[in-house]
Amino acid sequence: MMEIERYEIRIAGFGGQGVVTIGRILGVAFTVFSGINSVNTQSYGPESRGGACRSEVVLSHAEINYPYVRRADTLIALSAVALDTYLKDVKKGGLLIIDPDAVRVGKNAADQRVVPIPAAAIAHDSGGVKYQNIVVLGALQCLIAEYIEKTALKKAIKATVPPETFDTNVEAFEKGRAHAKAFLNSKPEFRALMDA
Amino acid sequence: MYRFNLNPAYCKGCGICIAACPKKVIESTGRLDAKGHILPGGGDMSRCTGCRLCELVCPDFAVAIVEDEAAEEKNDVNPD
Amino acid sequence: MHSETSQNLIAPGIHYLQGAEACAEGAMLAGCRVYAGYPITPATEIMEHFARRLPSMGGRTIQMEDEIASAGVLLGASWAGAKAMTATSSPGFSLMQEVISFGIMTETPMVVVDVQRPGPGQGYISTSQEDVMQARWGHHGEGAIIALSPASVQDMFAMTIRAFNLSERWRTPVLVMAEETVAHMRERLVIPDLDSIEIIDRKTPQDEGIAPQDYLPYGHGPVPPMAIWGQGYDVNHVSLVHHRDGRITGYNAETHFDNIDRIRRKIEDNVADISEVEARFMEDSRHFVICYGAVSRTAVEAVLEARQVHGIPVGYIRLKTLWPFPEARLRELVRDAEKIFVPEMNLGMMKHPITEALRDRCRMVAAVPSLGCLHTPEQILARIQEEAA
Amino acid sequence: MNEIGHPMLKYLKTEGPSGPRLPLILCPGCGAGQVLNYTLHAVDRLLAEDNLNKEDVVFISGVGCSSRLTSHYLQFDSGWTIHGRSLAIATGALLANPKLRIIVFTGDGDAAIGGNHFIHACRRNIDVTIICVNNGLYGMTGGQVAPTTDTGEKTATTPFGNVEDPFDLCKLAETAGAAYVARWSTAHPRQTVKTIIKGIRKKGTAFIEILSQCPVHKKTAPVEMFKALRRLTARVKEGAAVPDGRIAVGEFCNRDKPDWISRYQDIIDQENRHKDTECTGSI
Repeated sequence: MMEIERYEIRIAGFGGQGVVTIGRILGVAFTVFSGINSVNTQSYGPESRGGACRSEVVLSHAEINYPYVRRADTLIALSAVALDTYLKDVKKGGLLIIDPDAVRVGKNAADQRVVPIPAAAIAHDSGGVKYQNIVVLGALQCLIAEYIEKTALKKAIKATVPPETFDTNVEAFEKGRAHAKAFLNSKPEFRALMDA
Repeated sequence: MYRFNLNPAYCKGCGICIAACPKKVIESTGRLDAKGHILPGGGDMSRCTGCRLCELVCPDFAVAIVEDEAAEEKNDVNPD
Repeated sequence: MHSETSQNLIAPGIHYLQGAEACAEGAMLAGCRVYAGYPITPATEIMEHFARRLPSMGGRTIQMEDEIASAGVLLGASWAGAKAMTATSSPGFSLMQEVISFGIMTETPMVVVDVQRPGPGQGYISTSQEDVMQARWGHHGEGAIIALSPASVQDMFAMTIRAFNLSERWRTPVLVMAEETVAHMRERLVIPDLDSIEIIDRKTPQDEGIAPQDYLPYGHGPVPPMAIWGQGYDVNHVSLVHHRDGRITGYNAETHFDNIDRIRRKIEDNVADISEVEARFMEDSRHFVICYGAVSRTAVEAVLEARQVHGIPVGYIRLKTLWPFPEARLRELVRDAEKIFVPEMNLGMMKHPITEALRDRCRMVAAVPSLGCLHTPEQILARIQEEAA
Repeated sequence: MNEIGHPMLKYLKTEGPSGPRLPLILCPGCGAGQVLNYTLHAVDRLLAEDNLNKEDVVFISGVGCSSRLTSHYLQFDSGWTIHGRSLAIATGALLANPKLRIIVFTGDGDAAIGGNHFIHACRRNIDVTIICVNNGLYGMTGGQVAPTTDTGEKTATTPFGNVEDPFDLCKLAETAGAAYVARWSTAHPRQTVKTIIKGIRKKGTAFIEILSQCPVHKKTAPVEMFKALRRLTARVKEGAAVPDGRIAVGEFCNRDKPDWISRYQDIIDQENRHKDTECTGSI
């Protein structure tokens, strides 16, 4: 795995889209199952129950002092509001994962590498829309595979979700990965950018 | 025979024991003590039945009804 | 020590927990078996964790009708022999002051966690350090208080244990002045071998070989042994000024002074034992950042950048204990300085005792305020550059 | 001093290393002292007749004249605590040690500052015996209006008469869920002792209101007030109302219902049977 000085992931969407859950799963995957420090913070109170919802994971092999995102390496935007609010904080060349059914990007994201993952639609066809966050998580793992192995994420999913839903979660996770992989294969220039 | 024992250090002279006594045995001494209280005393204790209601109603744990064996013996010898 | 319920305590190893959860786990490990609370954002997660976990240790969690009652439960529980705690956030902390004052006077071991949010009034539900003065001066009357300031999930765990140990050792309420930041964040928590964690229990008259007829509830030394209800010591807990034997009549000025001065001095005379200060980058530093709590995380980044990128000789001092205030230790650390920066999530509160301690040792003490959110490293760095570059 | 004193002195600390603790701090003829006397008589009977350990008996009070009963002279474990908060503190003690048999002395002032705690203690049916000394005013602070003061009554803070209606504390306790509710007055000594015995034996919240006299602030001789309490009260009988203008005394409610500790014990037992690893909070 690549040495991480500091890597910042922000996930934003509506309350109920599982934004908080995937932040937590990422934290567990990195820290408990990959030995990489992480700090996970999240929105709370009324906003996390229906309004705009946000979750952050900061990663580093070193101690993490400042716990919040300063310039996001990755933004997962699952709502138009989320994109409007947080796009300005994404690094130039940063990764932007969106659900294209909910979020439109144009010139505003010209500096980012945009990966459209129709997570809700994919989830709808497998376990149900509530697994859209896990679809996104699978896609993210594929896109940042140099930082985190899929086995670590699967272990974190197992440790976090209700046992009876584990198989469905893994299915959603794999579908997300497959979709991201297909996207990368269809965009060789993107792949090259990732590798660089 | 019973004796009405009063602890003057605790008694505040409220008179509730006098009011409560069913046989009207306890009466006021009518004299002020050093703290300004008028203390109660046992009157005709031969009428006391030992019901101990005075002990029970006393707010200051100052009253005790004591079974007085000596007094009873004396009564036996000289009953009047 | 943990034999009865140790299988239910948190397991040694690496965990990934919220600060709130780490706090509750630390408390249970320290022996806390009674939790009482009233929901309030952003402290509620602590109570929810207790509610899930305490029954498996044979303990009890109760949601009371308000914060006064919640803190009140701690008094009764403590006197009946349990280690007990509550957690709240700032508005609730205001309500608890009555009980905290009472706890100081009756020398009752109890732990209160304040997950601070901004005020005054309802303020907001975000993060804050605006209760640090209320921690010391919020209760009516004299006395002293112990207040700890955690900066990480690991601290939330370890400092909660320490809070219980201090409260048992010194027979006094201990405050954990957390912030929303540390209570809500999730990060690595390393649990060592449980037997390696020191757990302190209060001294009882039985421990000291004192028989019930010889027992003075407020005597036998600066920290009186504490009789537990139900053990035949007929102890009366009283917050009216009292003699060492607990008698409340026969009031006089000498007794009053003896009573209250001992309660203050048992804490203030032991600052060196109680209050912890962390210092880094002290060599050849001309300026210092003095901070506490979550702000330390930002401050250390600012200090690193000031030193490494801008070549400004700034030292870093973190108050891990806010009260009793470690004045002597600060004066040891700062002999001669130019400028001192005090970043706080308030408009400058701990700046005051810091200034009082160091006014003859530096040219300036500057507040670096932030309200409702953690400073960014840039904010603190900008202030340092402005004054010290 | 006479060598044979009051029989309840065995439960009182008359002296301590720093000096004498009796007489009681209360004014002459105060009903609160009587209530302590009745309560100690009741406890005396329970210690003799029931399987009750003296070490387990704990007295708790708040602040006010009635709360002075739980002071340095009790030869029991006790806590003289915060105004209105005694029931919260009693709750804490039970949570720590459910074996304790807690008696809480309150006054009518506790129904104001501690009204909420009172309601919720009854609702939870915590296993305590609450003995409320109701003299219809605030005595300790000098005779101000209380939540139990009659409408129209003049007090130090209602110099033109009280414009508020008083609480019926027994109805409040019953509605809130207490297992046992009764009212007597200081002029009903034997009935009060019997009722306190019943209350302490009762599992759950027992609320016993005792109408009491404040001779000082009512500016009336103790004896007159003591006699009036007989005159002004009437015993409740099944199916019959008390005469107009009289205050009902007697037992209002006696029901069996699980207390807080019993219900919570089921959860503790269940959690220890399963040793549920799902919520060890490890991740």
